[in-house]
Amino acid sequence: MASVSFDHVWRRFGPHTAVADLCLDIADGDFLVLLGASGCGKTTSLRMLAGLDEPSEGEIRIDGRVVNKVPPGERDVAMVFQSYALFPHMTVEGNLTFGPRMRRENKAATRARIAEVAQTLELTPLLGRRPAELSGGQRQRVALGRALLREPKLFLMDEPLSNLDAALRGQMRAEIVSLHRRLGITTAYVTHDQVEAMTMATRIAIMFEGRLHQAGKPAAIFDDPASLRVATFIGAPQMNIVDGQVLQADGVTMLACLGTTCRPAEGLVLRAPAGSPVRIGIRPGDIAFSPPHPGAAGFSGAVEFLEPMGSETFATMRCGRETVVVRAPGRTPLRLGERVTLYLDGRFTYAFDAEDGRALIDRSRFGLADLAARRLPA
Amino acid sequence: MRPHPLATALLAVIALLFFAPMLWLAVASLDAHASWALTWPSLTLAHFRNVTAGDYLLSLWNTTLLALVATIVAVLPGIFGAYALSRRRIPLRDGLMITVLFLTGIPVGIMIIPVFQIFAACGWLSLLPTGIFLGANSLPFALWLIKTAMDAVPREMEEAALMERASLLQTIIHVVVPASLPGIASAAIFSFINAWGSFIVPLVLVSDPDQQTGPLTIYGLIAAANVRYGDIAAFSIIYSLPVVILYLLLARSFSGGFLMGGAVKG
Amino acid sequence: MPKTGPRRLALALLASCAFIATGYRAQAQTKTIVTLAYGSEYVFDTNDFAKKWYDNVKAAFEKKYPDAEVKLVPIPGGYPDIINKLSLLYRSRSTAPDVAQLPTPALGQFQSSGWLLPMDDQLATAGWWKEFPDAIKAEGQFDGKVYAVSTGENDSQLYYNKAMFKQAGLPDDWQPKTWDDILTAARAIKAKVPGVVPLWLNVGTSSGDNGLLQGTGNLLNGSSDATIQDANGKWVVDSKGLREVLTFVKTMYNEGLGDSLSDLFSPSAVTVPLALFQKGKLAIAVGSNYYGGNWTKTICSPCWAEAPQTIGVVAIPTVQGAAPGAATTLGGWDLAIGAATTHKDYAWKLLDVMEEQQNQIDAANWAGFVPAAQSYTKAASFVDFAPPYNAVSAQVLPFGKLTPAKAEYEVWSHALQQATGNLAQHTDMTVDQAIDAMKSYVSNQLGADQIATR
Amino acid sequence: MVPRKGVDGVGLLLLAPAGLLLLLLFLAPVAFAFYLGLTNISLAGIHAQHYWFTGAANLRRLSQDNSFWHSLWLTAVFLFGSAVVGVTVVGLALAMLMQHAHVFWQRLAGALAILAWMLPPVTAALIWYAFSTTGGTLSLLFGGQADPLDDHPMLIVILANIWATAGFSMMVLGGGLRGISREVLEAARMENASRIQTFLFVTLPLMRRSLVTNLLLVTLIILANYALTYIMTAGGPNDATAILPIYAYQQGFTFSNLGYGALIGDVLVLIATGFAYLYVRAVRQG
Repeated sequence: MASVSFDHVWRRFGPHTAVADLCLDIADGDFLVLLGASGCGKTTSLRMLAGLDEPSEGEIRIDGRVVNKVPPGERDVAMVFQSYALFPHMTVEGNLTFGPRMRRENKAATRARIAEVAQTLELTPLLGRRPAELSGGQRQRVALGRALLREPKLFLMDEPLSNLDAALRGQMRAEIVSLHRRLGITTAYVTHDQVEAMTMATRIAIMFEGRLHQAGKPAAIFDDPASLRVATFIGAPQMNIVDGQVLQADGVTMLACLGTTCRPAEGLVLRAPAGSPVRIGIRPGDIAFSPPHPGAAGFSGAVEFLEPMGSETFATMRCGRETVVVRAPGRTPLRLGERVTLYLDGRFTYAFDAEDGRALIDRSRFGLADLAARRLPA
Repeated sequence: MRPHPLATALLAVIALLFFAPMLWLAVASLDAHASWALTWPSLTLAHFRNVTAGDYLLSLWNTTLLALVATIVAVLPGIFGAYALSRRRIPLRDGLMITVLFLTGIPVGIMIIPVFQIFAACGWLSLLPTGIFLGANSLPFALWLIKTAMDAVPREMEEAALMERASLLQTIIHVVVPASLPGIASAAIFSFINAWGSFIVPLVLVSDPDQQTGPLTIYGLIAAANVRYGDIAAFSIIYSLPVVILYLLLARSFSGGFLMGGAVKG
Repeated sequence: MPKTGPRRLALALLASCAFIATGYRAQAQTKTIVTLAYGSEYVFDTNDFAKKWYDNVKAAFEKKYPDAEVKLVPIPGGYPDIINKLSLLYRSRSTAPDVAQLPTPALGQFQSSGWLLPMDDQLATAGWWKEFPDAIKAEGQFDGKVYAVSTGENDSQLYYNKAMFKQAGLPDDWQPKTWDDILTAARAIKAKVPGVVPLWLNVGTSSGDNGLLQGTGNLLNGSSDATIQDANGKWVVDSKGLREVLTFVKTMYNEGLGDSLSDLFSPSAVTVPLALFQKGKLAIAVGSNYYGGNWTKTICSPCWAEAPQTIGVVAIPTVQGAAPGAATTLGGWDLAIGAATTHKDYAWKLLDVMEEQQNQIDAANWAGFVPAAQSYTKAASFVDFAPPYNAVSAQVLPFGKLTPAKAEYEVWSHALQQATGNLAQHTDMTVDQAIDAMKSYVSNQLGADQIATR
Repeated sequence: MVPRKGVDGVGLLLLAPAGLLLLLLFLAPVAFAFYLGLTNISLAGIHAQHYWFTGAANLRRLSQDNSFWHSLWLTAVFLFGSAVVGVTVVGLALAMLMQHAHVFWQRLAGALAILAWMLPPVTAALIWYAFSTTGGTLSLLFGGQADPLDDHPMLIVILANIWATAGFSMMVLGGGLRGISREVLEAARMENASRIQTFLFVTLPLMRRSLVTNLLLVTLIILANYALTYIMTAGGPNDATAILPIYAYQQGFTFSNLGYGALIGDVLVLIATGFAYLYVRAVRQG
């Protein structure tokens, strides 16, 4: 098991910068998910960690040792590739023994290990088959098995579930998580799927265009997005973003938008001067159909579009020049064109700088649960 | 799709047209009084007995040797060269690939005079160097075929091997070669058939009569003062047999049309 | 990879090159090896006889000179293939044969290449050489030195089917005096004997220069002007003689007196009349002296021991019957010693063995030659081998003319072959057109200043 | 790992054997051939061993050589007939019919066509000589006295080349046909297009690239495989089939003009290079 540290790592391909000034630590035993859209540099970062690519600048350390020049085979890491990279001309067993054969490991010991790993991953009946004769999930498990067989101190996974169908993906997610819990091997996992990130990670690192935007526990990323980019990337449906303003009245700082105002929860600091324009973010589930506290000011919206999902319905509402998505109950009484009054809850309203998108409210001291428990000011 | 009767009929006619010229070979090889004409044969196996002895067998053995040398010379450097061109940082790679492609288009007959001059000066007018020359002649096409096949092998597969601490040579031999085997096999078959059927090259480059190859034996018989039609036919059949067997062994892969598919995709 | 990698590889490549180069030469030899190259499929009537004759020569030589060994280098294929292969063999010192059998028309090329060794000194001591007629001595002579000696000559004569002649009302002891006599006889055959080819005359390019020797070349030698290369060394492309030959060919094929094109143009065209005569499908042929031998029981290619009862033979007349009243081409095979030989004494001794009487008569009988030494032609073992044919071919031999021994001759020859082939194929072509085509071809290939009209 | 900067020594080392072979046994002879084309070297005769550079003499001769220009014309006819018309049409017909015919005939026709392609050129030439000469199989169809090879030599030679190359074309074009998605064809059917319309307006345009590359490859193959023609006719009768490679061989080996023969060969190299260039362009544009 190992800890990893990226220290001001850059990777340039000609004029293009794939990874810019990456500083990231992965603690021993962590399940770190590198999350981001395709092309954000997450796979490049992983490949540099694997030794398949080399930083243009900066250092990568495993257990404190700089590994920039260490070839992949000598880093004691194992990798599961997106395409699994199984050798099509070998049986499952051949694929599993390939590494030990290359490293000239003891054959009897290898056989015992394979039996054990095959047992764990339920591959035993498949050992004689070739990859072409396996289902997607089975191939995935073989790739996982090949990595497991190494008993590495570091597991690397590059979108390992992206080629599976939805049901299988859910199942494999659970399997990988339980495997990680059991073995405790430090894991770096690349994905663009926020559900995978939220459900599997002990820590998430979000990257955009080669830059790390935020790293932290999944709940913290969701509750306290450091930027507009992170806020809109995490959470489905997306957080609503509308134009707003900071108001100062009677010594109270208020956020104004959608023709109404709200007050951030007590104890939260708004780092913006009064009168400055901001971007206001509200998650669809945080817009209410009834006042969150007596006397709360509402705003009016017309139902423009309904997306019934069964247990809930997402309603797109037109409010003046803005449009917001609101979560309603599954069997909603809402009708198209109907005009309703909606309410904002100041506790769950986010504000971002209109220029650079950085979060203007520091929530790091409070989890959402804390806020929810707190009584709202009138 | 349901077979269409008109298509079936047309294809049957074409099949017959392809078969018709072959008919003479079968008949004449068994006919005691064979001539160029197609006549009802008076059956005999004498021709086959005649041509499965002595110099005939020697010339077949020589052809085999020639074709094997050519295949090895085309395929082994072809594998490593194609790997370098597919994966390594080779300066002017695109230019090189286009040169290689141009070379595939140059008829071998053109090089025969200069190669003869070179071989004569080196004292190489014999079977082995001729095989090497024929191998070099097939090499551009082999390079192209194998490179195309290797380009299709996912890099991740090599990286997976690399992560398992396999050396470059191990990776090529255990991962890249098996994964691009169809391309390598078609390159090998191409080189083999090219050398096996080669006529003008050994005619000019092989001086020792004990190293004469099959096609020259046939040609020598055709132009002889006293043409032995039956023997020619019988020997041609025996000489063509390995190629037919090769076809039968590979019929399945051929029907996939893989042979050129890769090369055509460029 | 260590930096020395590429260098080591280069060294390995060099070493393997050297290995290949030496591996083929460095076989331990205790005996002197004399290499002997010859056409194995073409010169003798069948390849079995070629094998037999050369095996005999090899055995005789090795018995006489136990410290030497003959390595036979048989060359398959037809006439042009033999010339090509020999040219290639001579180009490299390592493959140049010590002794080779070469066709007469190619001697000039081989000699001027510097590949042959003069042997006047040795010939001065050879008894058989004194018996050679001067015309035949001359065929291997260049700049006053002899580079090659005959090992058998070919000439041509007229063959005719006596039974068909009877059927057509022609004499069975036919004595044609002019070319018209030949055409007249062919016309009578066409009229009276259906389903047979009246007259065979080799035309076209398929047999190369050899087709000319066994075909229209004979007519040219019997024409009013047989000059091929004039006194200034220019090539004759239009002459009375050429026009006589072309007119004969045109008349013959316009009137349907000749054979089918597929026979004429087949690679083995020169041997077609042998089979046609045997099958009773041919009345007259301008053919080479070897036919008679081929029909004998010994050669049997095709077997037809009764041929002399059916097939008569007579000398080819000159165009208008002018003296000497007979014409033929002359051409055969010669033996020469390679200039690159490292043991010319053994080469000469081998050549000498091949020129011994029994070997020469065997060669003549098995390959269909007329021996060059005059006493051999009178030996019973030759004359009685294929009567009456061998006697007639020996008689006409002195009337033979040699073709110019120059590389350019092949171009001229190809042009005449084309002209005759075209006349046979295209009946609407005129003699003038054929002459024009020949003229333009030769001037194209050799240069306009190298042609002459007479 | 491939080094990112500097010389990739390992890569060059891997390429070295192939590179050296090509350099020594391919490029060098081709360069040498261009040099010999401008010399007076002969197979036999006074210039056999002692030859020298004669500048533009051979070129001048080439420009005035009627036989050469005729041979060039014959080559054009030959290539047009065998590669453009023959192999493309027959290959495409085979590939198309293979998709629609009964499976037995599919297998049989495919096997025969590929067999004809794989047969050694000498065997193919022998077969076709016997097939088309008087008394041969083809001749029997016209009564036994017909002489197709000598009456229509170019046609027969073209047919023989088609016969020997169509199997290759069938495989290339078959691959192209299989590359067309079934859904596209079904979409055409849904629009009421007839089979012929589908072929003309959907299949053919989609096959354009396969057809072009196939055509160019086949041209190069046929040009290189002149042994088939040489053995059948040696350029005859009366030079009716003396295409450029055969004329080059004739000049070099029959007339002994190795230098001039090499020059004609060089012309052939230029023609082949032209086709190869077109091929590269077609592949690139894809």
